[in-house]
Amino acid sequence: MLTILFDGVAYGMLLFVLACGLAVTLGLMNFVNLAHGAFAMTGGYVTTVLLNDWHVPFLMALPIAFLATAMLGLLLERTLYVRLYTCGHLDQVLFSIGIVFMSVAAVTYFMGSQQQSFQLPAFLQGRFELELLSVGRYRALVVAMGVAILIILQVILMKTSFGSRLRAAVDDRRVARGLGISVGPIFSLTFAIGSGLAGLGGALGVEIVGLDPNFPLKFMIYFLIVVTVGGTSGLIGPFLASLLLGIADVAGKYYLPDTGSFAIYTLMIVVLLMRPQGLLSKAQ
Amino acid sequence: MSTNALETRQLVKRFGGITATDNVSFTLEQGSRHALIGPNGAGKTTFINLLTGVLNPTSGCVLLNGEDISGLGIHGRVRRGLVRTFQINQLFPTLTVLETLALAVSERDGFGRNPWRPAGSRHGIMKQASALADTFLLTDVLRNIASSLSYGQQRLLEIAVAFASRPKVLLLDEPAAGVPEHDRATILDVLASLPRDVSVVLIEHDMDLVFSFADMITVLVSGSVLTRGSADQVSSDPRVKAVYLGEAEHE
Amino acid sequence: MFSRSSIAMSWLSALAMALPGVCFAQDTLRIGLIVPMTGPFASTGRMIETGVNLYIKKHGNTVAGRRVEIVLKDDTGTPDIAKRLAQELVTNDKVNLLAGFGLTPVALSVAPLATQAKVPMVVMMAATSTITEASPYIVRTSYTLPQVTEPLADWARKNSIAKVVTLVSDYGPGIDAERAFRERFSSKGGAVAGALRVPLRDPDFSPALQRAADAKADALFVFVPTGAGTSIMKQIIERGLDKSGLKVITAGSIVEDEVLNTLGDAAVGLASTQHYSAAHDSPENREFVADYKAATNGGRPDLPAVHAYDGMHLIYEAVRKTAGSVDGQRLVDAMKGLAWMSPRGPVSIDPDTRDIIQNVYVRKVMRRYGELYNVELETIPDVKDPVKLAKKKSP
Amino acid sequence: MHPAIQMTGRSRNTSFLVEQSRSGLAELAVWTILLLAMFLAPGRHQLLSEIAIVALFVLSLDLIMGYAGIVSLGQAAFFGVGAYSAGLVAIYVTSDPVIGLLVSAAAAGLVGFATSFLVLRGSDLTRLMVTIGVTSLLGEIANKATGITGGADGLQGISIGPLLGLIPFDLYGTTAYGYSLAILFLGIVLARRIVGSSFGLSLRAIRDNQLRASAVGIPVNARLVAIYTISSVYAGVAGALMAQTTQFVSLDVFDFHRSADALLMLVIGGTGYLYGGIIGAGVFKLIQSVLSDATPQYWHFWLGLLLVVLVQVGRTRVIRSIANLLGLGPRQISPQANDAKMSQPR
Amino acid sequence: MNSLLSLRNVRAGYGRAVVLPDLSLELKEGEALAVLGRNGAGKTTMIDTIVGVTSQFGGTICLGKRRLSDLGPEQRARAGLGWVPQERNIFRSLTVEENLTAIAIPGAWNLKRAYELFPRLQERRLNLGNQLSGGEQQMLAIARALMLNPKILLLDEPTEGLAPIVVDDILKILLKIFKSEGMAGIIVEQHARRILRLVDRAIILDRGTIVHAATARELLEDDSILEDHLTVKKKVHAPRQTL
Repeated sequence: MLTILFDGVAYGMLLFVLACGLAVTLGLMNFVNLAHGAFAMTGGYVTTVLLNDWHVPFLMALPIAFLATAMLGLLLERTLYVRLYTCGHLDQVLFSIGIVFMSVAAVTYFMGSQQQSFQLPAFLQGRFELELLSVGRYRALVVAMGVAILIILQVILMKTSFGSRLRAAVDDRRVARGLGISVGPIFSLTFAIGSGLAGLGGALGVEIVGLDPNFPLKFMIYFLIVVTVGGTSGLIGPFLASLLLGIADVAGKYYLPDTGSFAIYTLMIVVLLMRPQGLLSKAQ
Repeated sequence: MSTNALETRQLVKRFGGITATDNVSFTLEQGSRHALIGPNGAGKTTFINLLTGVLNPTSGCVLLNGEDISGLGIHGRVRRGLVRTFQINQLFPTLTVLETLALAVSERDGFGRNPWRPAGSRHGIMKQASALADTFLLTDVLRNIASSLSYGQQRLLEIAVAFASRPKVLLLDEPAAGVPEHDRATILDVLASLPRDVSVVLIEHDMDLVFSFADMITVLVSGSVLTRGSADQVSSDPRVKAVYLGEAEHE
Repeated sequence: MFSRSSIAMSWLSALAMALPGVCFAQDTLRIGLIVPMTGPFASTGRMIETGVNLYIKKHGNTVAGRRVEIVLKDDTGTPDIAKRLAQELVTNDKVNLLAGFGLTPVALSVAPLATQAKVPMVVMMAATSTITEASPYIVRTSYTLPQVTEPLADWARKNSIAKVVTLVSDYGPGIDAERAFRERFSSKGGAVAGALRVPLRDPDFSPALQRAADAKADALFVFVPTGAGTSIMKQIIERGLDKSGLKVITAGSIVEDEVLNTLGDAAVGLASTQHYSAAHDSPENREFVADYKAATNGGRPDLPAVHAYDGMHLIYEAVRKTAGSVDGQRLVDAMKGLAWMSPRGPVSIDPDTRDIIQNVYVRKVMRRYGELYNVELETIPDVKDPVKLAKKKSP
Repeated sequence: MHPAIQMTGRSRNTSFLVEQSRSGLAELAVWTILLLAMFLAPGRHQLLSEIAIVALFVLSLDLIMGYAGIVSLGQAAFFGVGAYSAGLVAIYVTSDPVIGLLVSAAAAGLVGFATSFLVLRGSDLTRLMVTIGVTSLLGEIANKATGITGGADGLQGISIGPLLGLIPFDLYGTTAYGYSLAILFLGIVLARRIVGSSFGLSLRAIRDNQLRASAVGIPVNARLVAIYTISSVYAGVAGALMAQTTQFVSLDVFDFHRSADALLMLVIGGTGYLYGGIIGAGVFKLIQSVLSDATPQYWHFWLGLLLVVLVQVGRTRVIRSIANLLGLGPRQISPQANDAKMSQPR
Repeated sequence: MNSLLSLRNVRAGYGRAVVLPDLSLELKEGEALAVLGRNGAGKTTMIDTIVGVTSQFGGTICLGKRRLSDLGPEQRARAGLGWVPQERNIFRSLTVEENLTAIAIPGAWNLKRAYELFPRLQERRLNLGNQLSGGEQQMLAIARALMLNPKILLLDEPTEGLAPIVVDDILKILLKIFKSEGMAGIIVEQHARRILRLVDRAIILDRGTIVHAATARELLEDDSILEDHLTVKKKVHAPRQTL
């Protein structure tokens, strides 16, 4: 029982780490970046290559995956994305789907289309057996990272001047610029962080959900569900949504194996019918 | 005694802990010209939204010609003759002036459900739409889409659309705001020539307009009615001066 | 049905006559290869392509005086697209045979066309038992799930496994595998304590695995499609199910050669049954593996590759037998009963069912030359698809 | 705010109401091309038939997105219902294609009506996700109902009788193309009538400004339910055509990529003038076909590159110049209205 | 006094549309200028062009020696422009205090002085921007612009849509800023009379062109100029009643 709950939490946290970057770009910057999964995939492949070919320790590979993906995000933002902030959402959809297609094919070309995986270090394998609860070590790491990321992001967003400038730029880009806020660099950095987080999520996800070139397409809907159900007003909403979806999905499949796969979609529809703007929505 | 054109009884609206409309009982006599004034944040917008059905009241009811319309949706109220204009133009950016007016007329006459007859094929509708355009000096731009009109023309169209619905009670939300002088005269003329069987509620900050147009004024402050009376009564009321009009002279 | 196809054929011949000059040189053998080259099953498609090319490279691109031409099409794993591509291959490209077919629905959607156009269709991967029944022009060089699953059930009983939980992906082959295992295992006196199905696109197996753990069975029988094997194996290890005394047994799918190495030592000892292992010890296979590695920069061949390789062999041999005739019926007839030594061992085409008859091996994961391999321990010779065997007996 | 409004430019100021049929010549050209293809490209009837079916499917999306402002990534739901209905009718009731089509239309319409209430509220993102959710649930139901749908293996044994009892479906797809094209033509004719009617006008009003629409007395929800249902009928018919011309239905009909492709094609072809579907489907499918023949492994890369370039160069500009070339000058091909609606209320 | 801001042959508009065909203007240090004109005359465009959020097609804008026209809006703001946009555009998801601190540039104006000027804002310092009334938003917009410690304050219709009593408050504060503090500024206003007492000079725009320039006193003394260019009536046009 508690184990199922924990697995749900861990799955939810993985969803959160994967989707929180999208919560930033879509939720805050209002950019429909369907290519979010492509950044996650990049992180996953970077980690795989680092571990399998370069024999970099896992815990070292994670920050590298974050940085590498963030750099890639920064590069693409400066060259391509930056021109689309003012375009309509449909253009953004078209563009980012294009990026997804390209990334899928490019990864297939360079890495092949088979599943990727790597060996975790020994201390992350196996489980802690507690009284009522059996905790996978790796999943415990994922949960810890999810919570840590939430706290760090929340502090950056709400307590730093970077955060308030970002929110100002999000509220009104034109006026923010007219009042001396350098929106361009702020958005670039934010986009890079969002991409980096996706990459980190991708790296963490290899072990649990696998990795192949189709990753961005396969998980696109999951990311969107998290952000939509959570609401686009910040990060707490997506965090709660991830938890809820993770638990519902795992518990649904455990207790109702025949109909469990309905859980995630049913839950999403019900939440969105009751709260069309998501769990936590900005007061209008 | 005839029934009031519009009436609210103990209308209350709360958002969470905030009471935006606090027990407002408001009456609009048949054919009267009634101004609703008050400082920003006094709850005028909420009140209008309650009248028109955009919001549902927490308690209380709205009566149109003595009939409780609280349960009706926005469009239902419009069909019964409760029509409004918006403070910020609410137009159909890609529809032409003619289309916009024809749409309003055809909806009023109940043809909007018809998925078969081409929209422009009813002669009567087109005639009424053109006539309305004439009245509001929009004939020259009949075939231009709304978003291409000048601000003043958009404002005129905004009011023309309300007229197309043939209102019994017309709610005018700052009709002259931001309108250039030339068009402003047109709007005021049209308002002045409204038939007397149309009752009007006017929301306005321009006190000159308020005092010259309205025969009755209600002052709304913090969601509730501060006072109600004729222009002279209200303008000399010290409470109104304190919270709203201030001491300064006006142009 | 009859009238429809005959009328259709009259249309066809009328059109064929109306299109002068579209006929292709007599001396080619055109094969339309329909496989998923993109999408979730792309790796299957690519492996089939490699297998086919490998065969042609090895055995020359002419057979019985005909030059072999491959027309490769990406079906994206979508049946209606596959159907359209097949139709275009038959009508425009005038292919003599269709081959490939990674997924059951894709194969089934094209089957009526094979019948209608009398074009042989060599199925190189799709593994649902019923496929060969969908058209008399279908010949299969892959396998069926029951074919490799029933021997596993036998083996499990023999190795004193009494209580099993099954865990399969919720799609045709998965359900086939589940049913085959359950029926065989129960008939031998074993008990199936739970039958779990996970959605095909499921990213997380933990709820199912938790249920499996809760059931306290002796063994967990697993079948998931290519690709999902790694992640389920990792989760099994992560849960410590392998150490808790729950044996994991599988009809191959989670110890695929393609990914086996990445599973690490935790996979050592894992028992499975299947008809091919890259470690199969025969001269044919050693050569095949070496060629494959050379062609793919060190890759290890897996099922689709060997199926495709054999499929090409089947086509070559059939054309030889018909002395270069590419008439569909004659080709299919020629294929029936063909037997040869494949890299997987001796195989033949069952003349009744057009399914492949092959050895099934019981293997265990072991470390060889520093890498993990499925090492074959037992051989169950000449296994036919048991589903069709049963059908034949029962009526 | 007024400068922003003023700069939107002069209206094209045509196509109003009575004069709606002005595009006659351009339309004639489109249909001539489609008909000529029947004779000039005898080897491509399969592909053409697929394009016609997909065009009808995209048209169904255009009806709600281009005319009523409802974005959806779940049109595949109705496509799927239509496809399975057609398949089941063919197996259990009659092999007559037209009857199958009618039944499928009705079935899809029913499902559309029932689910329309889910898309009345919320932002575009919400609608996208709810429609995805509905489709996934239907797909999951089809997966579980193995007895009826054949589950993951697909519905087998569909055989379709000759069209109108006269013309059998042939291997070359000629009948299929003729049939699909005829239905597409019918669909466009009907759709034109609908969008040109008072009802259609009220839909455009709702798309432009829901608040104002209700303030002129339009029952917004009822109208949206109506057009959503109509659109689902279109999607259902497209699904049925697919099932009948390929004589096979599998779970794939509910797949997300169908809805997503339709959205891509509509955006490429341009919304709100009915022909965006045909142009988008034609362009997309032809490019896809050429690319995937040229490089079956990596065609996604080139398709993606095309999309990226298209957007970077300026989609509107490209579409507009193509449309002008064809003389099809759509009323408001620039998707401003839709994009404005796409941005969420924040 | 030295020229503080100068516009020379500025040609600007939105997108490709030209709203200001050829505008030249000088503002001296400490000078307050009113920009009058009918709706659509190009007043807001002029402010937006100085701030840098329009398309400028030609001409130069200089602040002191610095060529603003080469800079992006954010650099111009830091160079010394304090913008109070027409719609006020308070950052909704920032608190009042964050609205002020997010953009602050150190200098004479700081949080303390802003709160002294607008005590109301201090009371509401933890409220989010979207919880303010119209008047409070206007105060915040002005205070926010001051936090940039600008050399010039650019106000776009600061009294539009406010209740009369709030208008009075705002005007009093502006008077303080311009007359007591000696801040230079440009105020766009439709209601000429309200504003002329605050400023030194006024220009009247029509179709993007300056049609009249005069001192505030001249305009106040001679009604006919305003009448001619603005048709501002001393008394609001009384509608012809048809009853």
